[in-house]
Amino acid sequence: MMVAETAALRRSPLAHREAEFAELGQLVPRVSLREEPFLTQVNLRVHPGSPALARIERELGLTLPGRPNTVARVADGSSTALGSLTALGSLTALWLGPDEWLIVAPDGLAAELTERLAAALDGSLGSAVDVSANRTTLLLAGASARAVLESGCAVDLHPRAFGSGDCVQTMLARAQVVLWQLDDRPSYRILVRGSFADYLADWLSATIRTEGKSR
Amino acid sequence: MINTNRLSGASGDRIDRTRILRFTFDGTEYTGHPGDTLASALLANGVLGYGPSIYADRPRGVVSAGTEEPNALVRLRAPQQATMLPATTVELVDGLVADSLSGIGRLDASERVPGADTLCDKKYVHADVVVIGAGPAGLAAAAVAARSGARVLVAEERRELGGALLDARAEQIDGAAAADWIKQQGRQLLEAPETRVLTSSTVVGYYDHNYLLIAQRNPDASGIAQRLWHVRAKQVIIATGAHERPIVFADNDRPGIMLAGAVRRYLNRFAVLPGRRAVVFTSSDSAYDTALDLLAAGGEVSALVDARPEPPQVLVDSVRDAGAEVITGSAVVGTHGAQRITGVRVAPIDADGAITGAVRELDCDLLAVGGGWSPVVHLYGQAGGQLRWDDCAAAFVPAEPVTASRQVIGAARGTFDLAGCVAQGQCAGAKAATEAGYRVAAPAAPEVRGAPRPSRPRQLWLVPGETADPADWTTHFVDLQRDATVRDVWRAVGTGMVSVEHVKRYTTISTGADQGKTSGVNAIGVLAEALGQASIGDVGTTTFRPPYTPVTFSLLAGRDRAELSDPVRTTPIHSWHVEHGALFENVGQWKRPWYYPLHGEDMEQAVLRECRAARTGVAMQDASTLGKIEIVGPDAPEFLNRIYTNGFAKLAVGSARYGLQCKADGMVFDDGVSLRLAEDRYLMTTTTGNAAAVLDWLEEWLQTEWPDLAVHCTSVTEQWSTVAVVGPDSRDVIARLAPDLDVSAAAFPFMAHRETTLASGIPARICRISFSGELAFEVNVASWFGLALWEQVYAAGADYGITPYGTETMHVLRAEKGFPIVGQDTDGTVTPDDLGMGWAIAKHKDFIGKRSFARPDTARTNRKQLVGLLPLDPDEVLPEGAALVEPPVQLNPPVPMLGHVTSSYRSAVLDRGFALALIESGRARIGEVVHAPLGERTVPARVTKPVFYDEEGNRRDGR
Amino acid sequence: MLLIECPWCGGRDETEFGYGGQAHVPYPEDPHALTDAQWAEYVFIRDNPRGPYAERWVHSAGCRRWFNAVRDTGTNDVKATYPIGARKPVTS
Amino acid sequence: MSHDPRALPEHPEWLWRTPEPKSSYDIVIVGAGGHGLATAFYLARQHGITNVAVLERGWLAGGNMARNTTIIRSNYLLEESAALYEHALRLWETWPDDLDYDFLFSQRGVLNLAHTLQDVRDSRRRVFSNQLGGVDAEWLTPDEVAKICPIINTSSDTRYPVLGATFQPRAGIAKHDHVAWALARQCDAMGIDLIQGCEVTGFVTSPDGDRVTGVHTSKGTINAGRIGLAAAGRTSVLTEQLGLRLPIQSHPLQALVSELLEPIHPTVVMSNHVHVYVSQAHKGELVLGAGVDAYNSYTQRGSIPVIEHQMAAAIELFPMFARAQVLRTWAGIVDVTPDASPVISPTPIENLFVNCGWGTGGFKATPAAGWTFAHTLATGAAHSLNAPYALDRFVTGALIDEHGAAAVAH
Repeated sequence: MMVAETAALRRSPLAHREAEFAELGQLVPRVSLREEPFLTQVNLRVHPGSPALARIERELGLTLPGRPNTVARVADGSSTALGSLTALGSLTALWLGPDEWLIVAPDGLAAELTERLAAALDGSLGSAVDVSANRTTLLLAGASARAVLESGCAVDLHPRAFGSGDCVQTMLARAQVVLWQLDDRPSYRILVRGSFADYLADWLSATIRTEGKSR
Repeated sequence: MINTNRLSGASGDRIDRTRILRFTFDGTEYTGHPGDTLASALLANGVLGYGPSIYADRPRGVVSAGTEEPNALVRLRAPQQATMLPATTVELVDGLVADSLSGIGRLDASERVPGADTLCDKKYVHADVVVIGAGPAGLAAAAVAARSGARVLVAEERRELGGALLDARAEQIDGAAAADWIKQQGRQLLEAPETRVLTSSTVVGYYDHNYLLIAQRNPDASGIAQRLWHVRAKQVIIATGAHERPIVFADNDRPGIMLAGAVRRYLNRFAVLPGRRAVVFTSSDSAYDTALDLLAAGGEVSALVDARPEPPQVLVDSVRDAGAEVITGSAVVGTHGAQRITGVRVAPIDADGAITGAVRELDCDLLAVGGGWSPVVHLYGQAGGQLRWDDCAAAFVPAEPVTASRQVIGAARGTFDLAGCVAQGQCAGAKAATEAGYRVAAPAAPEVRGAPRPSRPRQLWLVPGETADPADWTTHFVDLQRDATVRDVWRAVGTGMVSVEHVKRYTTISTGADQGKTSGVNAIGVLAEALGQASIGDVGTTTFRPPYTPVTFSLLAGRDRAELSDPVRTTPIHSWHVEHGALFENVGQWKRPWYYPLHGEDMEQAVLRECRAARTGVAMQDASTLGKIEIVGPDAPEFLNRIYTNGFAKLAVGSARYGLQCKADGMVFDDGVSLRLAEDRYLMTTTTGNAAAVLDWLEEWLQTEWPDLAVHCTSVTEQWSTVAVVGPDSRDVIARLAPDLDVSAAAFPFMAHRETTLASGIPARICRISFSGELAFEVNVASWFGLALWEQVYAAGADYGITPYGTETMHVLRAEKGFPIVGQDTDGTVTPDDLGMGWAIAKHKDFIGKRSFARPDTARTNRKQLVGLLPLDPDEVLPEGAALVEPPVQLNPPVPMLGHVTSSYRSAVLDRGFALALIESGRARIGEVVHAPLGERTVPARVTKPVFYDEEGNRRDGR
Repeated sequence: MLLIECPWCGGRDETEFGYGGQAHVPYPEDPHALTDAQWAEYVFIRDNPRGPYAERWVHSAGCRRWFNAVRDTGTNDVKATYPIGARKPVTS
Repeated sequence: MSHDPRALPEHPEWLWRTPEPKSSYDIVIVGAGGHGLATAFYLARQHGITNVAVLERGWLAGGNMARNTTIIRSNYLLEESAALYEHALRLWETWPDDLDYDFLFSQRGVLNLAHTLQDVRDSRRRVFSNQLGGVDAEWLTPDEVAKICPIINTSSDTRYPVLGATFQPRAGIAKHDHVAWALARQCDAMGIDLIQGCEVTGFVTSPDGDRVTGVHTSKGTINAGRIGLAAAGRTSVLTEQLGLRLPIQSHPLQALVSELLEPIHPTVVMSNHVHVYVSQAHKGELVLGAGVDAYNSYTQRGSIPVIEHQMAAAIELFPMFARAQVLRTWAGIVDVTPDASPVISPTPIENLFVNCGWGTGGFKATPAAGWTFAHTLATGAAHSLNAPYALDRFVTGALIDEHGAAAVAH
């Protein structure tokens, strides 16, 4: 657990744009954009079908999604072996590859989660790497959110093709992202590497402004 | 201002007379109405002349009413600027200002930044069915497909749905007037929840695997000039209609000579009477409607001239009954007039097209010409579709109109009757939706009235001149925009050319802004005659290429402009660098601090100061951009052994090692330090520019060659922020920063790394790595602590005068020690041995590239090798890139070269210039003098070992 | 714009992929046992047919997995995609 | 405006015959592109060999000769490259007279822009090397760049500012089609048969397969003393039938033109970093080249994102181009070797010679390619200019790695 004064020393990649995002929300009510900083993210590699995977699933209290580009989620308050973690909020596994997942959890759980995943791996082929600071997360939500994404993302985001509980690794404008739809509002989480965050915020901001001027 | 040629109250037209729009053309003010194009509004004002032709300087007027227009080109000045557009496609708006052009556009060189009014954006969408063109066939197809619930996208080039039906007067479908039927279909589309209709939107490109590019001229957002839609379609229906062809005859370019279909469109859609007294000249049925509509609108028709000896009697009768003469088996063989046509010469022609009788003169101010219809097969052709000549339709038609995922329907397929178009559309819509997974049946074909099936046209391309030799036919224009004539075609054939591609290039036919939409088939027809070919089908066509109509550079660029033109990557410490006056260097997409000039310093002064601080006190650099890859698994040691030229398997946990990577050809690809974090865990660092390439390289080998290796790689470049703390005082600074850490040389040796918690509570991994030869540490923290860490180091070093430095100082410091930079001191042709790093080539293991070292050229001992250079004059700093030659220097080219300077600087600590160079047999030349010819003068320099400072390595442990 | 079927993620635009040239060219068992000419063949020479071509792609912007495809270089039709290690499928 | 200077010059009255092939020739060249024609020209002109046929599957010079961006320059980095391309440029300078044809050769200079510090090092290295190699070359500051081409945005606030440029004044452009026709006319006049619509379908070989003696074609079998392949991207498809694998891969390379524009761009500008190559042709259209598409393909179709990136970069460099319009895009098939340098070489098969692997450099090299390939075909051995360009360099490792050395395209 992070001590409070250390946590205060952290600065998220888009912290300096908070006011700008808020202003954008005033300007274009059909869509909102904000940063969700410091989410715990652990990159998990484990062979599907292996005993280690079963151990990890027990530990996490969820079945890692086997269907490509989907997520599996432990709801708030569910009881799992990771009780102390999930008590703090939801925990989600995103499919990134046939033997790769991204475990996303609330702020502050990276060390414990990584440790427990490593323990569950127990020397089997696999890895658990803390990548919480590697990417930051943007939350884009609202009636026009999909229209904004369609200005720079070639993946089919139509509800028939992509919905709540789906995730995808792709390009948004000229940045690689993990795009993850949370609900049917729709709300999307956009996970982007820290060094690209300002670029993507610039692009989103310009696109949202255009969306605001659409008839 | 009165629209002298505007018809009053004609029914079914598409203009809104209740509003008046003012516009200016060539300096004169006119008015028009919403619904007008610039061309229709000008015609309504009696203006049909535009700029004179490009080379022959002949007066020219509007020919068509669409994208195929060859003559009526304008430059738009307001409200938006545009370089060159056909007036026939410019929708009239209030305040529009345009000037006529002569086939050549003009850019404004004073625009030093891209005009704000040129900003465009893009949309990426997917569709089950895309219907291109909303004429009768396309509308019918779209309506059926939309009913299925499939995602349907309709793209219509014009402002309104309806296509050629809007040009009509009498046609009825299922008992409804054409306009009502269009409304009906349009409503069905609007009501289908998953159907999107884009108007004023041209499909400009049809790419592999049903990928379409649509240029939308009226995007629904202000501030955006145009929008480029990228559409991936499961099914595509091409319903792009047909372009009418002119006929080639003497003086066929005078203003007032228009396509018959265009005349009809101006009459019925725009309520404009293009001329008071017309002659209609045709080789097919459709122009009869033009004659009838002209008469109905109160115009006079001197005669309808049909090249066919026996046209359908019902048509002939209809025109005669309406009061106009019909002259059959004849052709227009010449015209009169200057700024506007005043009359035509008509003569009978035989089956071969030869003039067989006396010439008749007819007065007119309008000549409506219908030479048959060419299916718009451009998109079909772009997609790789082949064409065949259909002798009955007298047209090139798709050879394979229906494939598993694409259908061509309606006039684009050579189906020229309305009933056929609608029925074909309905079937195609049903088929496409069903194939896409949305089953729907085609409804019963509707009843169509007033549009009989056309009879067979005559294939007439060229009406001979009244003089015998085609080489003299210099006013028989084949391509109006390019001023290319029958003479030009004959001349091309006379040189021996037989290929249509050669003739096109020789004559420049079809290379204008209209890309030969009206001239292409005629050119082939004329060429067939010139070559004496029986059928135009034997000549073949030229290739269709995107875009179908011109698109601006800015539409293709979209938002990738200015600061968004390429992502700018920054580190978490970037804001500090900006605030402290750093100048930046682009390294890949990264912005890295280059140097930090203080009040009035130039670059050299700043860099000397920064270097001095690192060598004598302490300095700090943001090294966060280095690529970082975590490599985990029991086989990680073996994996690194295969990737690096030197050994990593035996590296102790807690230690770090520098390594080189080669490609299979044995040339150095990247270098960096890898840390062993645990038995089965390494952290590899890469050069800033190569981070992605190295990860790709590792994954390629792991996944494609060595799937049996139990190793996983994870990119953690942005997980970590890294601050390098360099200089003899760095130990003291680190001690203040990380009081829990024993920083003594004994406890924390060179090339070791330690986990610790900083005084501030931030967890950190500190490494003793040096790229300068000085005592140095690299402090790594989670990147969200990066800025805090930087500020803490800066504070901890304040008492020591800690100095931030940039990439330039880093380069100087490492060069003083002879450490190469991959990409600067190497260029893809350099082996580890060339760098003097033979020590890094493991003897007892294989690694990628090792086999290549044994090839004769790679094993040569006289290869270019990295050495040092000291100019004999210590004040001299050689230019990087300078070529090096052996004395005595002779300067008669070609001068044999020994190599070149790869890095060169002024050194603060050496107080002189020095350089690194790649020189043939360099190591054997140590002690010799080589010369750098620099144009006017030649600089001698002594070859040295590539290490200039602290060769013994005494400084790396500090004071 | 090619539509390439990643065996894992499904069809995506070609811009998400990296190209890896000819497939089924294994790293030599023992490079040092090869002649220079044989080594050169491995390092520098790949088939270049006009027609069906078994080639490697990597889904760079997606799941980062390498896979193989059979694509007709004369038409760009992608006949099949299949995981690394799988046998080249028979395509018509 | 009675006669516009932009109008193209009149062509000669006669260009070339359309003969049927004879049953046998001393030398058969496969591919009537610029290189095939130039080879035939020099076989006749330099070596007195006129019993030559040039076979073309489509129409003469309809491959890459018709699809390139017509840039001519010789400011290559490596000595072997500069020697070959400079030889070409010197021949280009004589060709308008030599071929007696005005093919609009315009030595308007070429700027190669540098956008990063490493670009600057590489560029200056090339200039120093060129100067010693006898190639005209200068290094220009951004201000000097702006003087030569005022429409370039040389301000420092662009994404990748122009940090300087190399300039080769003798470089320029020519009208590609007319060059081919000029060569064809000369070849035809010297008795060489140019045979269009004649696709080579296979080879006639000696029983042991070590020697070629002719070609099978869509117009019948043609015997040949020697055979020279100059078929660019299709060369390896041909040699595959002989079991000869070549180190080339065929990729789409795209280019495009704008509508005609009043003269605005006085020189040739190339930027490797942002992938823009642009000149303004005689008629007035802007001609732009893009980068090579990544995958192998013979479709002569490229990928739209390549064009989109190129347009974005073009606007960054030339702001007023935002309003220019793309009229036509197309792709050629370029054959690329591992070291991005060509192969002009005998092969292990007796009497079979190859000229291929020109990548993006083929047009500008046309005279030298023809000159050296003719020498090689006539004598059976390479000239000193093309000796380094042998097939066996991939075995010895003696690559001519323009690619690695400077990544200069076009």
